[in-house]
Amino acid sequence: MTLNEALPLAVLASSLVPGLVIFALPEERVGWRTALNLFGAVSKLAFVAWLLIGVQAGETYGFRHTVLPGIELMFKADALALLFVTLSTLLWLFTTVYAIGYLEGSPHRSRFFGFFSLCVTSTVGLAMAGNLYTFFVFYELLTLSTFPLVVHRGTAQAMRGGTVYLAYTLAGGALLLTGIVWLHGLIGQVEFTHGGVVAALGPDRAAQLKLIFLLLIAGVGVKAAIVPLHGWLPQAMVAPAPVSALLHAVAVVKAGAFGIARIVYEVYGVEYAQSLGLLVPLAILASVTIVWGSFRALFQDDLKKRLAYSTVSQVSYIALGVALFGPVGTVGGLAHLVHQGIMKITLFFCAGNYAETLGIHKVSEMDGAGRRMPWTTVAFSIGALGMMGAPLTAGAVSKAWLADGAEAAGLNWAVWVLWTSSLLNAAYFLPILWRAWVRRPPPAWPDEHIPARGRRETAWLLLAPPLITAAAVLVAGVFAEAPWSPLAWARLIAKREYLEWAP
Amino acid sequence: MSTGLLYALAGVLLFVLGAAGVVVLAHLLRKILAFNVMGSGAFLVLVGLAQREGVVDPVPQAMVLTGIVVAVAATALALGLARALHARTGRTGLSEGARLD
Amino acid sequence: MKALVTIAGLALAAALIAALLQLPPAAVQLPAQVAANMAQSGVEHPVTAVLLNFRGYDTLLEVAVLLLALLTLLTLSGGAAPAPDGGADALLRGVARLALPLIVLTAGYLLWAGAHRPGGAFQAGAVLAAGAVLLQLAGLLPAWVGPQRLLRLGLVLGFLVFLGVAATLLGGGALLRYPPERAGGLILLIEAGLTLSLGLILAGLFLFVTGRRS
Amino acid sequence: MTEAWLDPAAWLILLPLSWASLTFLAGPGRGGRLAIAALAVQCALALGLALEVAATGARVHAVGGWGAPLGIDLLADGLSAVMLLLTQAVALPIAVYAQAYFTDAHHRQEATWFWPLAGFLIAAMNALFLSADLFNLYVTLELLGLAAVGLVALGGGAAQIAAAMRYLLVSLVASGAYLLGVALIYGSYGTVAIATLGPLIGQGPPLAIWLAAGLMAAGLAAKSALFPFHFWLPPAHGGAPAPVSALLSALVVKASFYLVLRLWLGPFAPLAQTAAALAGALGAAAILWGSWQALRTRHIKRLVAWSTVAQLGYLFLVFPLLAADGAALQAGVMQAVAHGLAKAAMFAAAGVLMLATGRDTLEGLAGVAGRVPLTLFAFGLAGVTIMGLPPSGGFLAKWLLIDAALVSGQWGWVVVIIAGGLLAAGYVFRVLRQAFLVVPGDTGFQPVPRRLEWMAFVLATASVLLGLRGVELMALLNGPGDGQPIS
Amino acid sequence: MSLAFDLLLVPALLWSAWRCLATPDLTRAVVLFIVFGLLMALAWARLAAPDIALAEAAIGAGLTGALLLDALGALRQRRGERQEGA
Repeated sequence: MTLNEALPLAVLASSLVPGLVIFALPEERVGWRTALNLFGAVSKLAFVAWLLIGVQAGETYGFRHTVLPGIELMFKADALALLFVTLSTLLWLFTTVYAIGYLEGSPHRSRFFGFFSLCVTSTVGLAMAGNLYTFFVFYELLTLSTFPLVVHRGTAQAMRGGTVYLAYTLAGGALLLTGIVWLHGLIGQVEFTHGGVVAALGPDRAAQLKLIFLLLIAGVGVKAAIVPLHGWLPQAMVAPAPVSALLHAVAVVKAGAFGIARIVYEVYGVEYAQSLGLLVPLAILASVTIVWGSFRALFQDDLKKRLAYSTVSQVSYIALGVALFGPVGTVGGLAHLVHQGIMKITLFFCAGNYAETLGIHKVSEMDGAGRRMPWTTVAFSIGALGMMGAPLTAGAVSKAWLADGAEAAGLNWAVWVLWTSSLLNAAYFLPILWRAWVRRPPPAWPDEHIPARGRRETAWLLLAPPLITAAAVLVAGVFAEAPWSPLAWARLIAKREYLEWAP
Repeated sequence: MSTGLLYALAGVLLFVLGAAGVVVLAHLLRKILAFNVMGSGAFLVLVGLAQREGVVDPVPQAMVLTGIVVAVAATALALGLARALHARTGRTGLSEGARLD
Repeated sequence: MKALVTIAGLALAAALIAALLQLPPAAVQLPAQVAANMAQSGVEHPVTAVLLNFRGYDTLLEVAVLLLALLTLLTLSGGAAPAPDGGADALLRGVARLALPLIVLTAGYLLWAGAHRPGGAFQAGAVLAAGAVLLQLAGLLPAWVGPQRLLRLGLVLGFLVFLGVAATLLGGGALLRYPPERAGGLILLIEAGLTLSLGLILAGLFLFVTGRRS
Repeated sequence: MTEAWLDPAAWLILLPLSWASLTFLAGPGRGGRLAIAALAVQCALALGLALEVAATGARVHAVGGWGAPLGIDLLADGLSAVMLLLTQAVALPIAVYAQAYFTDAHHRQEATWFWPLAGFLIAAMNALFLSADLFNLYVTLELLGLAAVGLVALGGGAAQIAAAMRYLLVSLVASGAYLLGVALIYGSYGTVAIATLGPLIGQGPPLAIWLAAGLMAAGLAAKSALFPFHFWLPPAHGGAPAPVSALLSALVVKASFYLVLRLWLGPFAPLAQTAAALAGALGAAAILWGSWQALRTRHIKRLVAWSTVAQLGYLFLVFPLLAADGAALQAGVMQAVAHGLAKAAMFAAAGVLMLATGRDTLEGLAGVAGRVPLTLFAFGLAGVTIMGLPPSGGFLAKWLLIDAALVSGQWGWVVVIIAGGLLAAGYVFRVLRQAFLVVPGDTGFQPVPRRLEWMAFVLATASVLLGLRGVELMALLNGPGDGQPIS
Repeated sequence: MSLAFDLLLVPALLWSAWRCLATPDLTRAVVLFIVFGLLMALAWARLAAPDIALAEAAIGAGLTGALLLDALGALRQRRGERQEGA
């Protein structure tokens, strides 16, 4: 096996192996577990960095393994894959740190971190999947590995949430499978290739292909929480904060959005999809989701629920970007894949901090939280501003590119969608900030179990991750034009998807 | 019509009669009797049909010998089960078996 | 239910009878082949030849079936304590005493006869079994409380002999492939073993299932 | 080609027969070690046979040296090699499991004659997979049926006895029907050797043969619990001791299915088409009804047993698809193997859960996740195969089935397969959800022998890993030369 | 002559079988079954199968009959009298 074949596997193994070992670890071996977790996360980061440099230089990394005649397990680490892989790897590192602090002393931690590692393994595998079969394998693995995390608390409510989550995602998986096998029957193994593969089938199959497209998008749309398939996301809120953070910023919803990108760009090919007239409906669907999500967020008092609906809305920016025919929209969408990730994970970290430190779960309880927990609230504010698309934040960049993309694609109404959504974002985030900074704190917090010590408002394991990601939000916004920025990488991808385009 | 065929036809009737009996009759002992009738029917068909041309055929005869022994083994087993069931529940049928499950 | 079964049964019977009445003569004629190979079979009685040579493998498995039935009966009776029933009457005991040698003789004859005329291990075994049962009823045989090792040995001996012969003959190219010159002897050996074991097994089917343990 | 006296096919029959009788000689509850050692050898033999078949194609062993039609032939081709491998591969871990299970205080009294019965059961299956003679197959069927009944009755409780009785009656009537079929065939052609029959039936079968095929198919369907003949299975498999349930659900029901498949692809091929749709429809009904019952029952092992009823349905979906697409056969075999491993694992796990909680109901499982995590993990992995989720053998099987259905444009089956998968997820997660519940206080869990947990885990892992590498299996099935499956 | 014998034997077979299954009295059913077994033995003789005839008489009618009669007695007893549950 050559190095270029081994590297993608190494990226998988760096979380898979520690995960399996952790399962075997007895509950009380905290030190070992922490060491394994961090070792895995860091080594994965190293491998990914290696891949990034290589791909930038035009290297190709891939691995094939025949499962059945005509069915291969196939990985390839191309630019698009690495965009997602890098995001998940970085955020996994932070989330692990955060989770170690968050779950200190709670039961079943070996199980938790075991599945945690499996979850990121599935995400990375899904990102590097080289054909639809492999994509589906990891798509379902993701479902299976996240279920125990969602129900980790083991309460009846958690079980309800988990059941809804399963019902949606497994049903989605069934649709996806049907579509994939159908396509497989038509053209054999469906490898992801720039410009798509189905165009070769010729016009007489157009009708079938449209139907298959519907099946595939419906399948991944469930995880991407596209309206009306978004019902599970708010339910999954019962999960512990680090899980919600991962689910929302990296693993599940992103897997859906990423799947949409793969299907449109590398299965159908964006030109062919356009010629079949599939993109505009997708754009409309995404827009509806954007507005609907933001609108519902307005009325949520539960902080995590409000963030959840905001996710519903924000993830569809990506879908919209993909659906906007033309490279500019693509760049916007893909950049947002990263930007939304770092912004949303910041917000969930902070929400977790409020809950863990002061027992705050509701927006109505946030009064004066900023005075008690200034640093957390600073991070929260940056994330929120980013979501609204305020200048200097990452959010601003991707929204700008999306807007240009919409005009370039001649869908001016999409621009208005973006504006409306931004206004709604402001409408549900600003009140939180107002309460946190301006209102007076109540005499006693709902349930304070981490007392403030001097300048440290909460456990530093809980505080560091949100501050870092919040900083990242600003960096990605201010230095968007610098090389290696998410935007730059998104451009690289767009250049390779639209072969004739030179930014 | 040859002797063989005649007994083969009788065998058919016995088989059907026995099979129906196993299904319809309630008492386990009757079911077991019916099963034996059914088996004898099948044996008659096997030998009778093979010898319908009047030629004696040792092969099906040997098969039937095997079959008879198998049948007696099965009968003994069935009776043993029936008695065990009766000893434990006082029942002689399966009709109300569902309640036991 | 009854009506349904009746209708189905009648339909099946009608179909079968129709089928039998219009049946053409068979394509393969095994009797001829049997006759042709009798010389190599080691016995003179065709049925025995089929039973223990041409299709001896069936018989091997069939003995396993008998053992199996006995095993299950044993699991059911679970070696429970014997139910002492009053000593059988003297008359019965006398009859049994007289009958015993006769029975053994008959069994031996049937076994030996099997080689060239009707009879053989199964009939002989059945007779032995009858004898064993008779002795039981007469209270002349020790109680069969969950079989002791010796009895177990007797029960499987015939089968083990059969297996052993089958395995050793494997060297000759195939399972149960008797060399024609030694076929007769081997078959007699197997039959002897079977007679004993079948006798015990068949008796066991009766004695264990009924749980009548004098 | 090995020397005759080393022929693995022959030893795969002789060996279990010998250890069955020797363990009987050894006495009640004895002989576990011997059985395990012998089974290890059988695994090697089955592997050796598979390699030979893969290399040199089907092999015939003429018992008695006479050869069909006068003698009885043993035929080892790809299909039988796969089934033999599956049988030994499941039997060995289950034997190890059983030894620990029956030494446990709760089950010692059930151990009495488990080993000889199991030995005859395995011998019967090996003989059945190898036999190429319809009457000899009848004897193996009876041997298998009686052994299975005996094992069901091991428990000795009234419920088990009743289940065994019902099972016995079904199995006797079924083999009676099969025997009448054999009688008709012998009467029509003067032979019962499959090889000889093939061409004869090829040239316009008389009415008797149609009836014979019908009778035999019906009998075998009843033995493999095809809807609506499934009623005997849940009490029998649900009530027996865990290792027994594992053997019965994983292997025994497959044996009669294998025979249907064998006859279908072989001598009865000219008649096959007529019944294909019916077989498929019954299979579909089994999938839906079985899953639905599994969703409703309160007992763990009942749930697993009903799941078997449903999963067997998938096997019979193969028949309507076979005509359109040879891949359907691969799908069926893959499903048989994957389900065999997974179901054995599930029953093994269920046994552990019942030992640990001391209860047999789903409610009793609350919070068990923390106590026997390995077992629960095993149950989950097996569940992945049962649900047909990747990466598992069950998934490959489902993929191939859907593929075959789509290629032949039979949409209905696709819907059934998908629905079956979702329902399966429903009942599998019923168990997992209950197990993940966190319950206040200690509900008095019993300690469990680790070996039980590990065996369940090994089987479950195997059923999943199968999904990562099915090439060799398919190659074995397709035979060395052309891609056409041997039949 | 022989045909006449067959034409007597076959109906006898069917009749005994039918009565055996149809009669309301269990004991009579068992007795009829033994009769049926013996008639079967005759039938085998008519089919030139003396071996089967012997076996049927000894095993089919004899042993099975004995088993049935014995079981009959057991099943007649009310529950509890045979707790050792053979």
